[in-house]
Amino acid sequence: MRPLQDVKPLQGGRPFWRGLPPARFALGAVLVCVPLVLALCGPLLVGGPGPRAASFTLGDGHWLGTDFVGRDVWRQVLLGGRPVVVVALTATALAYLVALPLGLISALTHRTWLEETLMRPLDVLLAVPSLLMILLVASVFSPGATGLALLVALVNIPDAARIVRAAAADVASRPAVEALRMQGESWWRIAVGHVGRSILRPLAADAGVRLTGVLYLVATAAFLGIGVAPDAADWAVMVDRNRTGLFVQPWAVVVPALLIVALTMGCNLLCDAALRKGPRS
Amino acid sequence: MQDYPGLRRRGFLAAASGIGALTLVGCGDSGSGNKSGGADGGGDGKPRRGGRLRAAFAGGGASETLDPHLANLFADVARAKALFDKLADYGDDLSAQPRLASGWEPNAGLDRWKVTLRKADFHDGKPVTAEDVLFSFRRIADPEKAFRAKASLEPIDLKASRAVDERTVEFVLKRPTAEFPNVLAAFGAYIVPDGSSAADFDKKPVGSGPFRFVSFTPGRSAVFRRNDDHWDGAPHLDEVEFVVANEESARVNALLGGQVEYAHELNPTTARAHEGKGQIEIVRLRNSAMQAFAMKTDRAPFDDKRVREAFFLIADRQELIDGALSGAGVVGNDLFGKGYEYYADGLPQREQDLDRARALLKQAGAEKLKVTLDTSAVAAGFTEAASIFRDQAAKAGVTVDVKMGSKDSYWADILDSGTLCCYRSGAMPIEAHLSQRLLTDSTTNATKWHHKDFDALYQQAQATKDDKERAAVFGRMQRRLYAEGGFLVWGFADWIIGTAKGVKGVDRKAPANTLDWARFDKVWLA
Amino acid sequence: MSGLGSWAARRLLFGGVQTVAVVLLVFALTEALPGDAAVALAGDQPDPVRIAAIREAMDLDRPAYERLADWAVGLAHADFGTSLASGRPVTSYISGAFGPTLLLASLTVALLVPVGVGLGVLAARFEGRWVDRLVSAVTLGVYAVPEFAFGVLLVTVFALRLDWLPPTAVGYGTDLLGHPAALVLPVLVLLSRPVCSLSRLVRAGMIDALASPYVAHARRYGIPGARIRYAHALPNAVAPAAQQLARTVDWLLCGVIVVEALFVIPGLGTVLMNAVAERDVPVVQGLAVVFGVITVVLNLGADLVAHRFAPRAEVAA
Amino acid sequence: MSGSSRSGGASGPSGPNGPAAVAVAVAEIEGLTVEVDGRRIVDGVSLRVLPGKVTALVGASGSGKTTTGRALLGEFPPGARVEGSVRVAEAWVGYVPQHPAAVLNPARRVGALLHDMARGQVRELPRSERRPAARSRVLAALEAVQLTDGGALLQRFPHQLSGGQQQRLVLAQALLLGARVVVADEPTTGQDALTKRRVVDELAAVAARGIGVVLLSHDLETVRALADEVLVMREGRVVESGPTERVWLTPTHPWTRQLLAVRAPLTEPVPRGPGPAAVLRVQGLRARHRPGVEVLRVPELAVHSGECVAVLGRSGSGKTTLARCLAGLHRTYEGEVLLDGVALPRSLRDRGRDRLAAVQYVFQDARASFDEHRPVLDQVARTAVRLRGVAAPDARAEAARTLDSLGLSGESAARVPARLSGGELQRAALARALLARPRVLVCDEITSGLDTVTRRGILDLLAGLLRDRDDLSLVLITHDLDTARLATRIAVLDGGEVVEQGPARDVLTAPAHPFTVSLVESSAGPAAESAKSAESAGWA
Repeated sequence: MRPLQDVKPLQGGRPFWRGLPPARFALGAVLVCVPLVLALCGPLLVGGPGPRAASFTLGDGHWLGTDFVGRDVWRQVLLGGRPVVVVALTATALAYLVALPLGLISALTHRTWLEETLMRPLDVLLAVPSLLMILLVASVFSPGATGLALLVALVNIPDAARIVRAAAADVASRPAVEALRMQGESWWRIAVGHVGRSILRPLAADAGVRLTGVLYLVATAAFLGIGVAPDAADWAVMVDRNRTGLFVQPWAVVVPALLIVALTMGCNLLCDAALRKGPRS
Repeated sequence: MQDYPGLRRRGFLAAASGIGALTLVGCGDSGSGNKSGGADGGGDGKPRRGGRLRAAFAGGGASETLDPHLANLFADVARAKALFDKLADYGDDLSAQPRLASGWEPNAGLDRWKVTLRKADFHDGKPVTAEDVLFSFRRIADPEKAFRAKASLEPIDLKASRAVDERTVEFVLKRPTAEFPNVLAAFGAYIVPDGSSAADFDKKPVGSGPFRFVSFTPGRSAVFRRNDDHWDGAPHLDEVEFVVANEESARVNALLGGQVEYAHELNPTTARAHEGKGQIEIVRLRNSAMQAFAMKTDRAPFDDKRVREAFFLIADRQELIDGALSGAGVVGNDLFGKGYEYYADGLPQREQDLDRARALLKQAGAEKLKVTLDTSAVAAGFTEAASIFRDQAAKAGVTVDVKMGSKDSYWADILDSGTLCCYRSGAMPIEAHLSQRLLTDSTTNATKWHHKDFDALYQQAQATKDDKERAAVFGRMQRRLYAEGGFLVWGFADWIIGTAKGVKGVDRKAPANTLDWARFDKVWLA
Repeated sequence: MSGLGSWAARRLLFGGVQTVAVVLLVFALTEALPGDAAVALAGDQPDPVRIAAIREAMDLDRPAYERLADWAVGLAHADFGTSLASGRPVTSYISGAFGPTLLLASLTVALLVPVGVGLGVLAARFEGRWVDRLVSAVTLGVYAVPEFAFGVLLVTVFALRLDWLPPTAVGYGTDLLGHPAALVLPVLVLLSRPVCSLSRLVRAGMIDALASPYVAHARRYGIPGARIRYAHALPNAVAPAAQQLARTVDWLLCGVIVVEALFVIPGLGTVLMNAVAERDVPVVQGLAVVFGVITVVLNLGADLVAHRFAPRAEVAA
Repeated sequence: MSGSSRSGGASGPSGPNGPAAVAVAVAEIEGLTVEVDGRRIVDGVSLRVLPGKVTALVGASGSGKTTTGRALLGEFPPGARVEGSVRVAEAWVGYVPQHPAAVLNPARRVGALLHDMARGQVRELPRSERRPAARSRVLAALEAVQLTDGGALLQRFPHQLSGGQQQRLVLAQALLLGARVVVADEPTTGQDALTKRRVVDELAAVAARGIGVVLLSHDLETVRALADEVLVMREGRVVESGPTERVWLTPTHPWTRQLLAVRAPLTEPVPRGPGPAAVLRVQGLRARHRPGVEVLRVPELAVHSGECVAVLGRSGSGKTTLARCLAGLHRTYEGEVLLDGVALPRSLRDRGRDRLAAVQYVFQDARASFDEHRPVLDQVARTAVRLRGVAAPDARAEAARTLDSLGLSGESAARVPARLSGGELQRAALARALLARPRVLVCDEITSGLDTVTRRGILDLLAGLLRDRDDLSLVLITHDLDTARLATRIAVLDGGEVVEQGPARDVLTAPAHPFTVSLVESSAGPAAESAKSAESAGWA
């Protein structure tokens, strides 16, 4: 009787999924490209506005039917991507533009008062429900498209800043940052060149999700009469305003909604793929 | 991240109040309720007694009250109408129909009116008396409170008015008012028992209406039971429940799902989706809401009547109806009150004429005109109409800049500022429209229409006892407005109601705000 | 642990300051809104004389700071004041609407946690395989669908076509518990997006945890797979998820306008919308206090959870 | 070990071990070859683990000893191709990692895993008896590793335990498991002499229970003190094996000889009399950590020009805090750090270019101190650019020269840190600091994570620097007496206090303070002979 036995079969370790990220990347790229191309090239393709037809009808040369004020849906789809993409992307970018320095400064400083001065007001903003915030600010200052981007960015800043700070604080506590200080590197080079670069991955993940939120916040704001006209050619506005006709003329809702879904899903997939590529820390 | 459909809920406030009167119309004992109820009931078969009807309205949330004098929204009015009665109410053509008043008689000078009450009881068994009427009117006119109907009662000198006997009131007026019955039918002029207070209405309101109070939760539901002793005959229904659903799709879904039997204020698109499908009934109340653009006639560029006429000619009214109202309405002819008593329907229908519009603008030296059009999400179709009109104006070389305003303060904002705005009005007598909006001292003169001769015409009409003569004066006033007024009335929207298949006796002609609209005592469940 | 105690006390103190700041901000913004309660009440009858009369009746002719001071003094005595629009106490507004909101929120959270965590763990367990890809794709897709669209879809299919569930909760008022069927669809809609974000967070945390040396160690020592996943790996994925959960609960409690409107549930969101539309400052203020306190308490809770599940290593000498 | 093959203690399933022959292996590896990406990390290794015996795998980092040890656990690198056979006695294989904290779940109390393990062993018992039975097994296992007060301990989180407790806890897990084989991966690396001694004792106690211990280590002292059998590995192959004494006394393979030669004496630094004035002087330093806990008190410490001062102490003694105070990385202290008699700002952020350059610091974890995205050469060169204002191309050239002189080729330096070994990175880190032309170089445990050969290389480097650069003073922070021998003066820290200070020879040969005495003794313990030989050759 041998007390020895093979307890574990020998095998080639864990399977290795090397082929997947490119597939995810490709899918994400396709999903992003369709709405993006439509958004950027659409305005170049449309002709003049045709005569209005009755609202929510199909046929009569309108192959996607008409919308809630009798305009051609396809024309609106072509025109409506640019503001969505521009405003939403601008707002997301703006939010990070403010959140990044705030988060980086407070993560890198050793002065508690500075960190508190920067972050505590944001905590106050965070405690105001964004619903109330948008509702009130929007009514007080009736902003235009730029104002809208600013407002949506503003609502997103506290949260984004917290995320940046958390990620940056993690990096900032590593010896690498102390080593850079030891070398007399400038604050900029440490903050941007090293810490900023190291937190790109968590930020990319956050940005993908944030963009989705921003898109619908823009649509909501448009509905409230901020920034974009309530009948503007804008996918998000179209989804919202045409919903009354969902059962009569679904295309006016479905097509822009699908484009938005494709855009946000694609962005998220791309972020995921980007995340995977980097080395695991 | 969220979305705010609730914001759409505030349909326009039902509006009607009048100053002055001329003669009595439809005076007599035959209540219009019986008349219209009978007429509609005919098509629906024999009324069946019993059952509970649930009606969904857009409401006012937790601030709602059952105080009938505070009624502001459609839901408030529908509830008030079930619990209370007015002395008179509007018929389908917006003429005053007697209700608690069995009749009225003016003196020769038209400034002293004797109103006789019919025999009716409040829910607590006490009779409705002249003192109750005077109490109710004095409560409304209380300067401490700012009840909506106060302005409508302005012609009455309440100090001098008195109860002649138990069931006769003598109203002393400040000036001749031929259309005085309109005052009695004014929006919110409900009769409540002498001594009622706000607290009573919150706890257990007592009225003389066709239904008695059972329960009420602000912003949610109100349940009322049949008043078997109602003077106009007991309702067919055992109970009616008013539920609040601010989102239109929720009202439709509740109706489709059998959770309510009556849904008030539906979208034209919804109506199109379900009309004739057999699942639910769609009722379109025609001529319910005037749709207009209001031009301020006292300032450039609209102080030039050629510019105003050019704007009349720019509008493609059918396109506005199709686009902004989804086809649920009829074109307007720049006059208020299509289908109402005294409406000047002999005038030719105005059509789009861009060439002539351009020519007029050129004459006025207003080529390449730029104007700002104020609009807001305050009422359905406003923003849509604004953008459609912007496109139409562009064809005549006019640049319209659409400006979105706050929906909560829109009406106050547009009263004095701006030059051009979207405007809309619920049903009211033409006389009331004139007196509230088009006289020099009108409180809500959004077109800044200040003309002494026009004011004089109005005074003349109110002092004219003869119906025909008075109609002729109103006709003259309307022709003037048609030619050079400040209201570009492009259409009249339908008011759309959905009912379950079994609901019968719903009036199909009464515009919103009139007696037979949202009236449940003549409705039954088949 | 006195350290934790004093930390929590400091946090609560700051929370109080935060709430005061929120209230001041909200007051300032509400005051700055175009129009006031009088204008809102006058509606399409903006007769200036009447508006002035209403303003006087509502005490709106007094300076803003005086009204704020009065309100603050009242609040110190636990008096939230009375509504401008109806004259009823603000507490009746809040208490009336809090029930449905709380019910919806607790039901949603009760389902959200197991479903979100379960999906996240499932995806992490099969990382890179089809289950993972399916879960990831579906959560990503649903996350991108607006709430109202999802709500309309559910109502159409399950209430109107199949007739399984009531389409709205109209007329049920606060007695929602008596009509559980009416809650199914609203809770599903409320769940849709939080489940997606939560499961994605849990998945990410679980993938890291499952690849960690301590999980390898537990596996090495023969702990069953399910036990490793839920008892050993999951606690490490909880900290980031707790923050997200706190924000979700915050959102659920501070007004879910779309769902409330779509399904006719009279919760705090509806009260807030109405109060802002009516410029009913005391009600808006009262809600701001409630929301502020909820946010502060939730964030504190989330931080406590994070503290518990992600204890920092002591600083090395 | 022939008769009873039962493992001692209450735990451990009694395997059906018949009366076995003298050398019945509890684990056996035959012809193991592991290939990753076409590279053979382990090449034809065979190994027998006998009960109650300690088998050591020695070799430099990357020699394949860890992969071999892991194979006993049934674990292989991802994507590895494996040939050969691994046989292990039934029951699980225990594992003691280098950092016990890594295998302790930070989010669970320490009892969680122990209870889960015990619960699996008491499944046959009636339901009501399972809980107490499992608990008594857990407590017995804790007892066996001298963790008393087990009940309270189980309620703690891993971060609330000391390093020693963590290590014993991991051993307790292996005992509870009933392991017949325990793989210990570098259990003493980076530990001070007293701790090392404790670990050695614990592992010896484990072996005494009849458990086969596989020791993976480059710590020769520990191997010598513990191992019965040694396998010397290099580049995946076993180059020499045999009983420990035999391999030590008569090594046959040249690599083994080289490995053992590291034990040879260090070069004695040219003793220079301390310069006239202290470059760096610490006065009345009292350092705190955040909650106001004082962790370090240094009334007086001077570093003279050209001198090497070692700060010796166990982990937790406050020596790293002292180093960080000097470097400006730790700000919360009272008292002063004077450079040339002028107080240095507490934070390095407030130190100007010159002062920053004057005091440089080399981190313990070289890998963590580099930016993972940029090539090492670029990072090193920045010091010259920022602190000495050298133009970028010149700085790069200078950095390349310095790196080369420290033994890092240009090819390696052009890579990102992930592709460099620990030793290479430590050289690069030294180069980075040296490029500032510092007057004082503070080296914080810079050799503790390195294998013997590499460590030797680094220490030689430091000795060379001291020789070549007159104006350079070194402050060596270390737990290791060997490293401290490099110094001219030694300060001994214990519990945040300087317990002894003086010339290196005095401290090492005639320690005055009891703590220093125990430190020196325990160091002499496991490798007494080598210490003696070092003394006779180098210090006499």
